[in-house]
Amino acid sequence: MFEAAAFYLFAFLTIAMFWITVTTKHSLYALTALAAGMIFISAFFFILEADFMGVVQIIVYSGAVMALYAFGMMFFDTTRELHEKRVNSSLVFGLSGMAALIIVVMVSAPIIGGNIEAHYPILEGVGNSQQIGMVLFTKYLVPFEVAAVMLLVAMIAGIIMAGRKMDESYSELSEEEINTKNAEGIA
Amino acid sequence: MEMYLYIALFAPLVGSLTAGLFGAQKKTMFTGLFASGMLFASFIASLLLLIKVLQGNTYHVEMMTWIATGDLYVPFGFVVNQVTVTMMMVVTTVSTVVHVYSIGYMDHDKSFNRFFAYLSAFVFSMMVLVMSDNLLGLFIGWEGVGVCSWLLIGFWYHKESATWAANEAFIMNRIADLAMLVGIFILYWNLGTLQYDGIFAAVAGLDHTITVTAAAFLFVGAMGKSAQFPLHTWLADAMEGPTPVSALIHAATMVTAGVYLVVRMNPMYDLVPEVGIVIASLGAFVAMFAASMALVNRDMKRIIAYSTLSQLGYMFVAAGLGAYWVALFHLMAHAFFKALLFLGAGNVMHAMDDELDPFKMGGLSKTMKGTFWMMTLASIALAGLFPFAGFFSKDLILEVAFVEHHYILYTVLLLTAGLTAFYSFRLAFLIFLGEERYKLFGFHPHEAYKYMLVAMSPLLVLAIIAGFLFKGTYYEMVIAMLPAGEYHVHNHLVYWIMTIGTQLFVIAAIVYAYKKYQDAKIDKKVEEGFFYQLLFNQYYIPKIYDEVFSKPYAELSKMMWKLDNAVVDATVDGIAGVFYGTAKNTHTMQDGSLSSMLKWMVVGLVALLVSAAVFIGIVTNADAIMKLLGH
Amino acid sequence: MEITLTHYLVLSTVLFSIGLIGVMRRKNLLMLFFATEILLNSVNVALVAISHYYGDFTGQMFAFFIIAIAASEVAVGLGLLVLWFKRYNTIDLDNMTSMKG
Amino acid sequence: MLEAVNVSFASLNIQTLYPMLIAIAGALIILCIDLIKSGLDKSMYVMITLLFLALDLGAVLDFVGVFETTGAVRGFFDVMLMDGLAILSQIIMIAASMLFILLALTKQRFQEYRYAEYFALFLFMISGLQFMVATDNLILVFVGLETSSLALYPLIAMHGKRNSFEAAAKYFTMGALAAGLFAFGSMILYALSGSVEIGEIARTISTNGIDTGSMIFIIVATVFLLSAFAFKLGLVPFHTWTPDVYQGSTAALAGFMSIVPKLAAFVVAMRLFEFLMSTEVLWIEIMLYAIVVLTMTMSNIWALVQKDAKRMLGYSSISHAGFVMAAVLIGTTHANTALFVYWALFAFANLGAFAMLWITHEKQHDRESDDSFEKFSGMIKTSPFTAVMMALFMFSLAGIPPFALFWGKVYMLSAAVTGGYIVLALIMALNSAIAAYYYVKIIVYMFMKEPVGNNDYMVNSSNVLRTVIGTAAVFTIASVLAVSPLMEFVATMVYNSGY
Amino acid sequence: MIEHILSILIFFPLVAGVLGFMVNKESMRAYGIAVSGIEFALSLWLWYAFDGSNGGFQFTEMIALVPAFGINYQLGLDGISLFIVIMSTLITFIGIASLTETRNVKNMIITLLVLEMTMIGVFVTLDAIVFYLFWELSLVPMLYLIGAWGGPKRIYASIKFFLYTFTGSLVMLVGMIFMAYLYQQATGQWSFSITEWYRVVLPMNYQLWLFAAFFLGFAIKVPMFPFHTWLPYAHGQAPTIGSVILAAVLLKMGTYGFVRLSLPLFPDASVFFIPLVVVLSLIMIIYTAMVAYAQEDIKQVVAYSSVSHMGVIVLGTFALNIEGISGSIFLMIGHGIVSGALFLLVGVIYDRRHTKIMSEFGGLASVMPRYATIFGIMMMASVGLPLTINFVGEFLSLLGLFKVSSVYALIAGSAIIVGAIYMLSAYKKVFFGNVTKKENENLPDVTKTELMGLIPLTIIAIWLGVYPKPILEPIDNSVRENVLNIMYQKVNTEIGTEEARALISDPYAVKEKVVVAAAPVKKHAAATHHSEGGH
Repeated sequence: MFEAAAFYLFAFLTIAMFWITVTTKHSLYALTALAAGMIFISAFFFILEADFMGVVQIIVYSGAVMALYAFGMMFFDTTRELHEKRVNSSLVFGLSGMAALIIVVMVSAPIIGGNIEAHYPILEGVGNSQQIGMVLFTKYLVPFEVAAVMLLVAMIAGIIMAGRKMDESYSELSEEEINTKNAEGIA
Repeated sequence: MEMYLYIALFAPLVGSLTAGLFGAQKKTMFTGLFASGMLFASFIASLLLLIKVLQGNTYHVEMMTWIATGDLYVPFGFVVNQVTVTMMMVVTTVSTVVHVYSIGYMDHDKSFNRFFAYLSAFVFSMMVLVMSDNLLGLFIGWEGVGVCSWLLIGFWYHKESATWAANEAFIMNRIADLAMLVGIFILYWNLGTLQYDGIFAAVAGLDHTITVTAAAFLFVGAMGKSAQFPLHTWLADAMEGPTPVSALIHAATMVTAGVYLVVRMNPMYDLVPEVGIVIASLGAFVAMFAASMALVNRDMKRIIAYSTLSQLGYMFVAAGLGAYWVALFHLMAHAFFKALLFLGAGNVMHAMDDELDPFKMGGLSKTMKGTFWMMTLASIALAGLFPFAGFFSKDLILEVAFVEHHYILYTVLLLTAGLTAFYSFRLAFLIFLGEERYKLFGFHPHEAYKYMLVAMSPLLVLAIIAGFLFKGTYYEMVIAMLPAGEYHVHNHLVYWIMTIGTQLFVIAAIVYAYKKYQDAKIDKKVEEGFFYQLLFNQYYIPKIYDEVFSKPYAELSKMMWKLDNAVVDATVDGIAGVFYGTAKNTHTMQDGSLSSMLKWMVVGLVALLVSAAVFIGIVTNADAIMKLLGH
Repeated sequence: MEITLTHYLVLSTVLFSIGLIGVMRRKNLLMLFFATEILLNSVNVALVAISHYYGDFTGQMFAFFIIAIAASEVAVGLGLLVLWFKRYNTIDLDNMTSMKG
Repeated sequence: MLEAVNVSFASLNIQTLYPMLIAIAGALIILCIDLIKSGLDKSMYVMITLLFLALDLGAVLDFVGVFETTGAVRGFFDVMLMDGLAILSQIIMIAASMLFILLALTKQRFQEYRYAEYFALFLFMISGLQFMVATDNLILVFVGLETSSLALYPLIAMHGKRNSFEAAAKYFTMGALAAGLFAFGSMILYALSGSVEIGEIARTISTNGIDTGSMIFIIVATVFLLSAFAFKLGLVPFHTWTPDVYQGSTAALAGFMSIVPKLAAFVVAMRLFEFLMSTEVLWIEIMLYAIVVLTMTMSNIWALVQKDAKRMLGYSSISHAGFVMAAVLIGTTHANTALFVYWALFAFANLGAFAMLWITHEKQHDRESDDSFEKFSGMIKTSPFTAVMMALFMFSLAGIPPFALFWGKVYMLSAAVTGGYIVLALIMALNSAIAAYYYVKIIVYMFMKEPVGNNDYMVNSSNVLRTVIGTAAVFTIASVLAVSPLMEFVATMVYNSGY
Repeated sequence: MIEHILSILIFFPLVAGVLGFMVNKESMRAYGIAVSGIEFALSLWLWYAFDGSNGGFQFTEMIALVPAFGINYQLGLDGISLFIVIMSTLITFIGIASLTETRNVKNMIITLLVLEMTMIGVFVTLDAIVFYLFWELSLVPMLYLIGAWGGPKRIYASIKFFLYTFTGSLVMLVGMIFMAYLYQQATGQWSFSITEWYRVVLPMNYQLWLFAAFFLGFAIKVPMFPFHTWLPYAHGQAPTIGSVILAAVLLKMGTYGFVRLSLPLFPDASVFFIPLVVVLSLIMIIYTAMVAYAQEDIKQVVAYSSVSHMGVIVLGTFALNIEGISGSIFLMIGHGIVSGALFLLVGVIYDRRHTKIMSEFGGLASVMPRYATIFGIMMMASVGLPLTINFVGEFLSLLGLFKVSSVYALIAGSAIIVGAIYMLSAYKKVFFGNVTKKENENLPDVTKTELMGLIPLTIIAIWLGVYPKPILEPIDNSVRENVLNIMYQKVNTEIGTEEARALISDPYAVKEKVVVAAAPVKKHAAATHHSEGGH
């Protein structure tokens, strides 16, 4: 009973938050709403006894991601009112609505939960994080490492593109101009 | 003896090629002499062969294979037998004369050499046509003479009318040739050979209807060459060519090829009398028809051309009625006097600077005695007065018609005989008698070169004597090949009445012509008359052809061309255009804006979802739907 | 009343569609990235729910990696934005239409 | 209390990781070098990259022997899967990459080649793609996919021109959406089968059998996965990024993108649809059919009206992708073989074509598009050899015999015919007729028009570039000799991995 | 050497062409003449080495190209292809020898040599894929020829030519692959070898579809109505040499394809489709002849006339008897010689006046008598005058067709009428009448260079018209061996249809009948003896 109540409550909240995120004209609202939505989602994780995920969710999103976005917004100075040309939003809502409707109808079809054996069963009385660690560092070791590489890639990408070196592009300078520049650089 | 055969055949070719080598150069007397010499050689060879044949032997050689595929086998084979040798004699004689004559006639023409090249080439083709031992070989000659006549009619190619006439002649002949080809096909697929011997051997066993079709198609071919109605218009126009050409090709030899074909194929035509009747009736009709047009025409050469036409009609009557030897005999006789007539006309044209209207002449008998006599005698022969050649050959045809109890044909031919006499003497009188009207037009006539007259003289002699001198021997010779038949009216009284009656009738016609035209006064009233106009315009047939065939064909072609661009090609371009148009209209969906790109992705997603929903709907309610559809 | 897996799936679907709306509707690149975050999160919910109902860890793993991916996407995305912004001083999509057709 | 797991090291089959590890190591080394001494010349980095790619390739080739003896090798708790497809695709990808990275050695200097990171990212991307193909675990596929993509976006952007930024941004955003779709699709599959390993999923489904419910789930999953891969492969209507991104990035990179990442995507698509088709849900076949036809035809049609050669080649590569997608639809061994054969041949032809664009690339500040057709007009007069080369590759792409792609086309058509898709075969044939038009269009410009202005065509050429083009040309012409062994090799690999 | 003669024939021009890049511009023309001359000599040697009494394939070569997929580099030559090959080399030789083009001659000659390779390749290969390979490859040099040296609308024309033919042949390619698939079903392994395919007896429905697929490819190439519209453009825009080769050789690929592939592979379908094919051809003959009559451009007249004649060739082929097929193949050669010559002739005045509009000329007969003569001879050959090359072919084709249906033959025969109409009127417009235009008054007559091309063709046109035997015999044997016999064997299996059985008779039975009916032959031998005595 409590579970149901919680589910509906948080479902409502999340939907509301995300709705605000995608509709509001005010970018700060959007940001805040998104952050809130993330947190509410972590609530689902706790309900679903995935404590570790819940924590990660809060830390990564409400922490890192939001911080990044906040920085971004200040950098881009989009804190004030957004001026976006609205193009036939009826189409937009229509499409998404239809998609939602169809998928909802479909996924609410009964699936045979029968003889689906859990490959990595959740054991009673063992800490969620502990078990996660166990699976993560055996079965999902490789993806984990790849994810590490991916983060590295992302970092490099971020650094390069934000770096000052990109301010001018050799691709747009004729060879002569480049030579002169280099000369200046030395001088 | 083959040597003589080859000489007779190839001497003209040699002459032609030699002359051709000088074709582009300016006149050299050598070519004329050489070509004539070659022709003379050919003539001698033919003569020797004739003698051999008279001794009763015939020759057949196969020079080499021409076409051999499947079970078709066509050699270059040549035969000399009673019929072919007769034809060879006619051809070589006349052409020799014409060659010599042309040396003088074409004297002033800058394309002298070219002329002899063509002329000898024609003779060669004619010899091939005559001597070949198979139908396809005959077809070679057949087409060959066609081309040569095209070249010669259009010899003065800067004259629009000449080139036009040349093309007309060629195309009309082509139409007939198609029929002839079909006839050849029929014979081949049913008899498996095109050799005369083979055909004659097997044709008797052939299904009658097939024989009839074959015979009919071949005759259509003959109609083309011999300018029978309705393919006759080209002959009159062909007079645009130099006069020697008209004499040789369009009087003596080529146009008689049709008759020759029928005679040559006589074993087949014997089997199909119904076709024979058609041929005969058409012949009689043409005889009358052509003669009628000759009555009023004002063009010297055309008049003679029409008379040729009507004489060809006579020949076809004989051939159609199975009197092949008579046909061939008339062919020979006609060749002589008609050629003579043309050459005479040639002299006159020379004298009058190519003036053709006899009403602008008159009284030429004083200045051109020789020509006057020759043409008069030729006309007498044509009219068929005793003892000239015409009498023996033409009256014989009348008798044939009579004996075969085709009295209608007989009457037609009789009347035609009268007309013939009338128009030929009308011409003669207009030219040579009466006061000298040409003075008004400032002509200074002069007699042709002596040697031209000398050259003509053999023809004159033949025109006179050929009848009573040769008839017997000729008959003896050809019955070896052609069905014999004496065609004598056994009732002597009737015979004499007929003969004398005919003669009197002809003379009457001549006298009438003299009365009417010695002073060449033109009767306006008659000329406005419908019949006169009708005849004068050749029954409006050329006009009709022009309106019904030529013009529409040109129009249709133009239309087709438009169609080709506007429909056929347009469709192709249209298909291409559809693709290109689609591109032009849809490539803007790539408007470069990211959000519309994202929209497209979502659209794709939703489209997939919708189709999925529909599919699932169908699958889950399959039986319900089936019920709905009533299964 | 029992909360079943289906509830969660439906919820995730709804969130996903909201994300779609955002993706199509936003012209401001930053806001667009928000929308993509929503997409990924909606999936996470479902994954964790499934893993809960099947008693299987794979789902949580998947969610975990998705979070990682989302994070790194943000980094790269912002990098691109900075680059673009420094050059052209805007992050509005409508200035991004030099290539078309 | 959770008991400790102990795994014998041997059972891990660590060698399944070697190829990717080599690539990653190479990337890290490059980064270290850059840390130690910055501002080194690009040629050094290119060579290092080449070196590691070579090692990588060696490591992969090592598996060929293993595969032929023991069959597919799994490693790391069955996450890694080194079967025929993985090996083949890695060989092709790495070989192509080796040729493409050489294109960095241009005469002119470009922004991206100032960065050592460029080459590091390149290697990271390769490793990501390798992970993508060398597993049937959707999670690893996803991670690998993202690694490669996230490396690719900066590579595009680093060219440092408006168009390249725009291209990167567009590609990135749409990629994010595609990632969402992929995640959702795999989530549905997971919900259906409780597993994220394609093999497992297939097994579970086949044991449970297919009722309406599971069919619906399969279909939903297919919708999302299909969309995701359609994006990656640039199938209509998910193709919209392709032309822009190709036009925006350098010719070298565009050529690379048209070959390597797509092949990885194809392999995954093959793995997925192999079993999705095996569920015999008619809808999936219909949809694939529709998408294949739509992609081939529409992209060809749009290519007709392009004015920029690179953009045109972008559309053309879309249609080639559609052409090859047909193999996935047909799904026979013959077809899957044809896919690899075609792609291998296509790799060389396309490499040549883009390399030609790259070698003639000038840095105009004024002109809107880098490779407009006018640029090539009258080329036969000004630099005949270049023109002939270009024509060669164009004809090869158009499938004129005996050049490379013709054999691929024949083999693909035969796959369609033997698979019973005669109509599809006809559509494919007619499409290559349409395609001929726009390839010939360039020929027309080069051979039949008069030169305009003074274009210095070889402006970007260096010995290395010429060598690369020469290699491509030789292979394109002599492909007929290579076709037969290629076919046999691929056929055995594909057949033995059960596709 | 002799066993690789065909490969040499194919690749010699290619190699020479590639080397040509290194030849200096000025001496390029000489180089081209030399190379094509050697090539022509080689092909003549081929004839010398060819055993005319053997109808089968000779000089066969076989190299496995793609063994995994049954594609072989398989060459072979029989009477059907031999003379087409010789004609191709001759035409190329003459074309280059009498080349008057001045722009960028080097590239042109290289292109021509490459084109020559593709042409020969098409005619000597016995593997479907390799056949297709050369078939497609031949488009490329032609595209360049038209597009680079053509008239004002050259690009449109060249692209149209390329795409149109390309599309058709792609459908054919699918057909080929399907055929190979059927072979694979039957025998368990892939093969594109045509000689292997000859062994396959197909059920009717497959035959119909495959015939249709192949037909599209060939019909567009021929080009048959209604697929002919690319041709006038191509001819109208192409440079002289391009038109010559296009008309003389490239069009023959289509009809050759019918003989080599369509008939033996799908005999029943061929019989089934006779009405369609014949009707199309009849339309093609008469319709295009009329369109030709309406033209104002002399070159277009020749172009349409060549379409019209191709119609006769197709008809002969589909007569499905020795007379017809041999005739049509002979007509291919004749048409090659004659139309080639006609295009050369048109080129002559085009070079002088840079216009092809007939109203611009008139009275040329007096200005350029030699030219007029040669043109006249060629025109007469083109309207099928006996003792010229075309008559033999046309006569045999029509004769064969008459066996199938007298009505068809009658209509088809009208070709000789309509042909005469447009040809004579065109000749009249250009050569007869008075010289009206001042520019024409002193046009130079044909030069030595031009005569180099025209004289040989004229001689051949007459020689083969008078004495076709040396060519007709080998063709005959090969038609029996490689076409009719195969068809006969196939239609007399249980699959064969009744109509087919009725129409296709045993070619060797026919041969027997020849021996019986050929009593004259002995006499003929004797007679020739005599005649030699006579000379």
